[in-house]
Amino acid sequence: MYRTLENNQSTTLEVDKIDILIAQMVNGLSYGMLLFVITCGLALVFGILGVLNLAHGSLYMIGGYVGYSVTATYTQSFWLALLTAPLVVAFIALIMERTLLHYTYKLGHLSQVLLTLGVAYVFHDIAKIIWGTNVLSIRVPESLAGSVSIAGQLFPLYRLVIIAVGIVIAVGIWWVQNKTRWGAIIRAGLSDREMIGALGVNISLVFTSVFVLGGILAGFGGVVAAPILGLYPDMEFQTLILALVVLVIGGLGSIAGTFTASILVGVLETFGRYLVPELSMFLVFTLMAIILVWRPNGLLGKQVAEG
Amino acid sequence: MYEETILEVNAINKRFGGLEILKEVSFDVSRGERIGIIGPNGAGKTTFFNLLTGDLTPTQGTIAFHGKHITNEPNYKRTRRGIARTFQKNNLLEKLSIFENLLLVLQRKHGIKSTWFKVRNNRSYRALYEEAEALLETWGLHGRRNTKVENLSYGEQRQIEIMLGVATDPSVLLLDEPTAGMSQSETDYIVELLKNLPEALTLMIIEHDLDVIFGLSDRMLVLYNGHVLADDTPEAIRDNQQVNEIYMGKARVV
Amino acid sequence: GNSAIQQSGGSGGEADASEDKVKIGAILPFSGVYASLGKDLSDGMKLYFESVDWEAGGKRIEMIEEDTGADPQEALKRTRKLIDQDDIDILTGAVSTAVAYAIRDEIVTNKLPYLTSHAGGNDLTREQKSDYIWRSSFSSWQIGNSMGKWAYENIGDRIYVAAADYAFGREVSAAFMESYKEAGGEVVGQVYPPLGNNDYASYLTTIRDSDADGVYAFFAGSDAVRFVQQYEEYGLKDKFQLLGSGWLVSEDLRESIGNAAEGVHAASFWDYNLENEENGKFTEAYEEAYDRRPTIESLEGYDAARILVETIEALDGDVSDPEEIVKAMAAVEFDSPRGPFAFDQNTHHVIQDMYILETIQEEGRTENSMIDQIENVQDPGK
Amino acid sequence: MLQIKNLNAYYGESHVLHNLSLKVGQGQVCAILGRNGMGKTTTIYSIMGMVPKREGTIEVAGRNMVTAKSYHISKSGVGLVPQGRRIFPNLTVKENLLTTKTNTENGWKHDDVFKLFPRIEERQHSMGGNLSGGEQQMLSIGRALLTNPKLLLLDEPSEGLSPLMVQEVSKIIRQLKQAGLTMLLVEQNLAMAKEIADYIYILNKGRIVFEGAVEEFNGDIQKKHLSLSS
Amino acid sequence: MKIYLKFSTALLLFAASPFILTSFHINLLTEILIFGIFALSLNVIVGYTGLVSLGHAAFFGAGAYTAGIIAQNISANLLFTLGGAVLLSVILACIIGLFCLKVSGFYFLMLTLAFSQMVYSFVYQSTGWTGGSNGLSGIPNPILFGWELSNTVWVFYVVASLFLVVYAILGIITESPFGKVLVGIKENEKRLKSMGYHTNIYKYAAFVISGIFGGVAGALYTYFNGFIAPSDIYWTMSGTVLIMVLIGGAGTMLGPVLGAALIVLLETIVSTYTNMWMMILGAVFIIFVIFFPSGIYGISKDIFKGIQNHTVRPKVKNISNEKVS
Ligand SMILES: Nc1ncnc2c1ncn2[C@@H]1O[C@H](COP(=O)(O)OP(=O)(O)OP(=O)(O)O)[C@@H](O)[C@H]1O
Ligand SMILES: Nc1ncnc2c1ncn2[C@@H]1O[C@H](COP(=O)(O)OP(=O)(O)OP(=O)(O)O)[C@@H](O)[C@H]1O
Ligand SMILES: [Mg+2]
Ligand SMILES: [Mg+2]
Repeated sequence: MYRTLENNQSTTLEVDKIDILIAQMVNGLSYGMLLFVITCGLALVFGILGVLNLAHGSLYMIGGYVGYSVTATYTQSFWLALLTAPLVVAFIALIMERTLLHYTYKLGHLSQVLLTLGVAYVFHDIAKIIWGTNVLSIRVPESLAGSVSIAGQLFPLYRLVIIAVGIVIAVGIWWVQNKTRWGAIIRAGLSDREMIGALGVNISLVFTSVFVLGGILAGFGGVVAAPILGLYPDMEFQTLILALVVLVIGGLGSIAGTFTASILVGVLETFGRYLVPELSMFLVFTLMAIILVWRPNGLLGKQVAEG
Repeated sequence: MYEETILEVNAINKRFGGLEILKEVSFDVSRGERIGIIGPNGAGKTTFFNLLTGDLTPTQGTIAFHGKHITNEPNYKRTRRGIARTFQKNNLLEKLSIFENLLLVLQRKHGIKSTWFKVRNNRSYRALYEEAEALLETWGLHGRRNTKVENLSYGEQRQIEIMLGVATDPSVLLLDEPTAGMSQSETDYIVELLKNLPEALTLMIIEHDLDVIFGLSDRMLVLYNGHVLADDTPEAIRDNQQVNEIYMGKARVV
Repeated sequence: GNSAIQQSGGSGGEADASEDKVKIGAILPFSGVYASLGKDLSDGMKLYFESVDWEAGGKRIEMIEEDTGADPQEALKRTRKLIDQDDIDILTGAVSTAVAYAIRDEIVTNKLPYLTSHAGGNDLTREQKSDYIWRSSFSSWQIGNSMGKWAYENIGDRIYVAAADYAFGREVSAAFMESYKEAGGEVVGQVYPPLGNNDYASYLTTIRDSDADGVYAFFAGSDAVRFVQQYEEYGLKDKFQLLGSGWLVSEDLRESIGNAAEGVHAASFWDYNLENEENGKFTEAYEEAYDRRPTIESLEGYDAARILVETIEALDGDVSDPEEIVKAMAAVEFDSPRGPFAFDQNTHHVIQDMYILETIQEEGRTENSMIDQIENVQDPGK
Repeated sequence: MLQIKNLNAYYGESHVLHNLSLKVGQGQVCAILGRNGMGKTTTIYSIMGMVPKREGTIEVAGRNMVTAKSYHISKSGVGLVPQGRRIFPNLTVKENLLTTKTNTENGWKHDDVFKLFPRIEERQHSMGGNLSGGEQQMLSIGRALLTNPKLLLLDEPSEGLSPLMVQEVSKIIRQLKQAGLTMLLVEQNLAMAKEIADYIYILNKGRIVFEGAVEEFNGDIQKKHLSLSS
Repeated sequence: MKIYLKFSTALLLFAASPFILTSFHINLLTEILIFGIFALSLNVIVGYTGLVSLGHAAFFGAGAYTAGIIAQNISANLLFTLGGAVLLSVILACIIGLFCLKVSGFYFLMLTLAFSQMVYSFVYQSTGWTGGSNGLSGIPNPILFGWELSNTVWVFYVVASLFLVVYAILGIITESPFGKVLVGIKENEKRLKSMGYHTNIYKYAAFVISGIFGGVAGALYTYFNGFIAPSDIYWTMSGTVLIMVLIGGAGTMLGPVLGAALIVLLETIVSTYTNMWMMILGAVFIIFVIFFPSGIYGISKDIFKGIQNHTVRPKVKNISNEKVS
């Protein structure tokens, strides 16, 4: 940055700098919202099922790949991909929950971690068999392809659309979690599955639904992110780590927290890349460490009372 | 009874957010006293215990033990000073056996240093084992020493809860509804056990079973809405009109 | 034999039970981020071996492939396995430079002839060079240096440099800057995003604000796709010429990159559209066999296999002495699809022509076309 | 209403209930008494489908439920006030009440529960885990009532309640009885049990050792079956 | 007594292995033992204390890089390099533990991850010392009492003896009253505090112990490999060792070693036959969770118990009757 400024002797230097800051802010926001779209499924499943789904990244990846197949091979429609990919992933999530995850609720978190990691490994190779190892990408639909100028700087329209999409999803999830009976039942099931059954709730059905919903969100995120992040081997693990970081910074079980954390991480990473490019990876983890030491339950995580 | 005051509670207050649960509670305890604490549900009895043991810290006010301020001391330090407690809701090491639960208590009681890093057949450790066995014998649990606590019935777990409290060999023992969930015969047994505790031991008991509480206490404290409504002899409490109204109702002590 | 005796016996020379075979070990990534490169290298080798019916110097060629992922530790383990258990005669492969460095000592102590077929770290044929290590692919210096002078002469005297933050990326950009500055150009800024970075928006915004004439970028794989795409999305394409290495717009990425690749200038030692007889034969055969276009890595595999076959031919199939193998390998010279091929006897590194490519739009897709050629680029070896 | 025949229940390898048979008629209140660890809770949980392995028959309103899932049993009209309250600690009081499936239109509603236990209403925004023991017990009872059961299982509902509250709860139970609700009650508070129940079973080591109308239950029987020496 | 017998047997077996096994297998065994130590060290906090860490690679890496850097720049003396590795692991564990023990559960998992990734970034960026992404190569062989451990067998003997020592130390620690307290913390920390234990100190001690032996494993890995890569300090390494502990059987002594053996063997053997080894590894994880949730150690114990049950006792026992009152 300094190098650039040194060479830029013009008197409009100050103005330029502010423009750049605004531009980076928008970049940060859109990247943050992209993170949110990717993370929200994980946050939902962990926040209310208590399952740390390490296969979330894989579901996201499958969403992206299916989206690719739909756009590149069979039809040319991004919108169709946006519709079908989440459904396909939802179906996979359904199978996964019913045949595997189902058994682990009584076994505790660690078993789930191991199980979902195993599933992620299996999906990794399956995806390799089906889609190969080349880098693939989904084309942005024509209608969203252009660029928009903000504060004299160009931005891809698609990035701005992502900001809107993120907000819509956030509101939707928040509403389900807080304004419906569903949220209460699920959280109850988390602390005492047996008892919620004795109150007449078929908790396995509820759990399955939530997991499938998480799958839908993962698949959706996969399609939405593919035009920007691309599809390639190992993408799921890269995404997973980032998603976990966002999840933890926000605090478990709080969609508002995940939302806040997404923006925070997005903005911080963007500015980190701008100011200290080599350290950007370091910065995110440092942020997480600082936040956790300062607030041991994440930004907005609730201290769950003991029974 | 001894004249020596061991615990001084001075105008403590406890708030949870906007709720003021305890208001200006002041209170002295002498060595060897047997104090019964009663009061309606939600009066703040358990909270009061939590403040004494350090599981919570008061919003205002001070607590002194043997003249030393312990208001903000963490719970483990108070336990080492000799303040032990049992929990209203069973709070045990569920996946461990009864014996292992007990062993942990004894190990701490004798100071971890004396047993630190010593393997089983070491002398001091063997002494610990023997003490544990003896305690289990007293409590009639010897036959089930290796049963995991989570496999015990509710009432049986309540007994372990009390046993662990007593095993610490404290100078002040706080019992939070010790006999709740126990059958009549087990209750009688426990009451007998408690009566036989050393005279110098100070006992504070929260209990809704009137027979138990009147049978054990020589002084009674009534908490109501976060303040002390009465602090008197059992006989006086029995006849206290207000206590009857808010707490005992038609229930009579037999 | 047991290990205690093997070790104390010292010689390690066991009677080769399979006299009629030459065992070639190949350490390649079939998983992880470099998986597609590994696959292409492997396919290229197989294509050539197939063309000689897996026979050379009267012996059958047996190729044992080991998956290293992108992980040097794994590679070291695999190499040990190839040496100890499979008793290979020659080793080839390594996509990641880190892998090549990791196995280097093991190879030297075991006196195992090794033909590096991709990994480009400079030191492998400089400070770390060894009698047993020969490289047929490229060095990071070759890739970066070739573009430096050309960029000054053809693009402008102010360049911004962006490269993935890992050893290879740093080396390529350093080589580029060295020759670019030497030619008289000025580097107005440098930025090194982490390897596997997923959003370049921030970097691009910074670069956009500079007053450079062009941007030199080293990225590969998914990084390249994202960088080139976002370069266009953020409107940099209209402002600065994008320069880079062949991997920026490689054969297997361009379809994913789409039109954003158009106009990029890249330096490479081979391209699909090179016009020479060998390349025509190679690309045709490859497409016939695998039904897709070859990539740089396919070519590297193909050439490596050819070098191995010619080495064995020269020895009449007698691969019992590693020194002889190395000597024979050093002498291999031929016309490769990339142009004339020969080893530098001093550095053990290939001397080859470098090409400047431009990506153009053609019949609804992008193609690379050669616009300039730099002959006989030889790594300085220092 | 409830008929259990030859029920055997197991936790893993341990066999807890042995050929247990009991019956609760429509509108009747039966009490199960017994010392600690004799299998009372296991009986209740068996009916509710919460014991891992059960054999025999458990008929609720004529339908055998011995293999049914607990949500199924609950939906068929069985409500439970479990021992130890089992409040959801991470939910507020209000949310705790929200979790129940209210089976009928005109039955217990949230406001009715609040009217019954004003204390709970005051604390409706507190986390369940922060309630006092007695408050939790009230919440647990209220939660069960909200399912509007045809058969209510109460496992030591008076535990942790103040004497005044015990009388209150006892009164409510009697009112419910009058309204025709069938109940199975486990109680250590003998006075309360005698006041409410029509019929009494005493369990010892997983077997029924006494059964009879409440009038037949006297000091001798108490001494014989409920004292430590038994 | 039995314990000594077991140890002597292990000692004899280790001493004899180079005369029985090929050097490939000796290498494999060495690697298993190194990861065995690594898994055992993690087990102290995961299995006994109930603190699940996803950042244990930090200590492995710290040990490995310290040993490597010391060997390259100062002296290849084993006592030196190992001592340096231990020292740095202690310092690192003391610092990381100070922060990480402020949180619990999943947050602990992620905070340890954060710290180890910070260490990773540091190593990755410090190209001058560590070789950055290329890794640290050309590390001289370790020297023990003037003797260069130049071949697999010597390294194996060093690793095997250290393995026995570490196993014994950790065995004693976990069996000690101290170890019992750790188990208590895992079960119910609140209650332990009420018993009078200053649980934070115990957790901290456990964390540091765990870090030290993680560092030891790292140093041994350097002797064994002669090469260190940043991937040795990456979170995937933490993940692998955590899996070893879980699959083997957390909270047991033998379990983590068995887990290490299984994972190392699987990775080595399966990947020579197929490129789809991740799928197979994944399937193994799944099978373990669904069918053998208590790990390898659990399986062997179940089988053993099953045999006993069939021969000695009736299958269903009546607990109620056992009650003495
Ligand atoms: N952590 C907390 N946060 C908020 N409110 C609390 C908390 N702990 C207790 N309370 C409230 O404080 C009041 C007193 O609780 P406490 O447990 O001391 O009552 P108690 O006298 O022991 O009652 P019981 O006899 O029912 O056990 C209750 O109304 C309870 O809801
Ligand atoms: N989960 C379990 N696993 C194994 N055994 C158990 C389990 N729960 C209870 N038991 C045993 O089953 C027997 C009966 O327990 P149950 O809880 O039914 O007794 P209870 O009569 O309700 O006693 P309480 O009055 O103490 O509540 C007891 O001996 C107990 O130890
Ligand atoms: Mg209380
Ligand atoms: Mg019970």
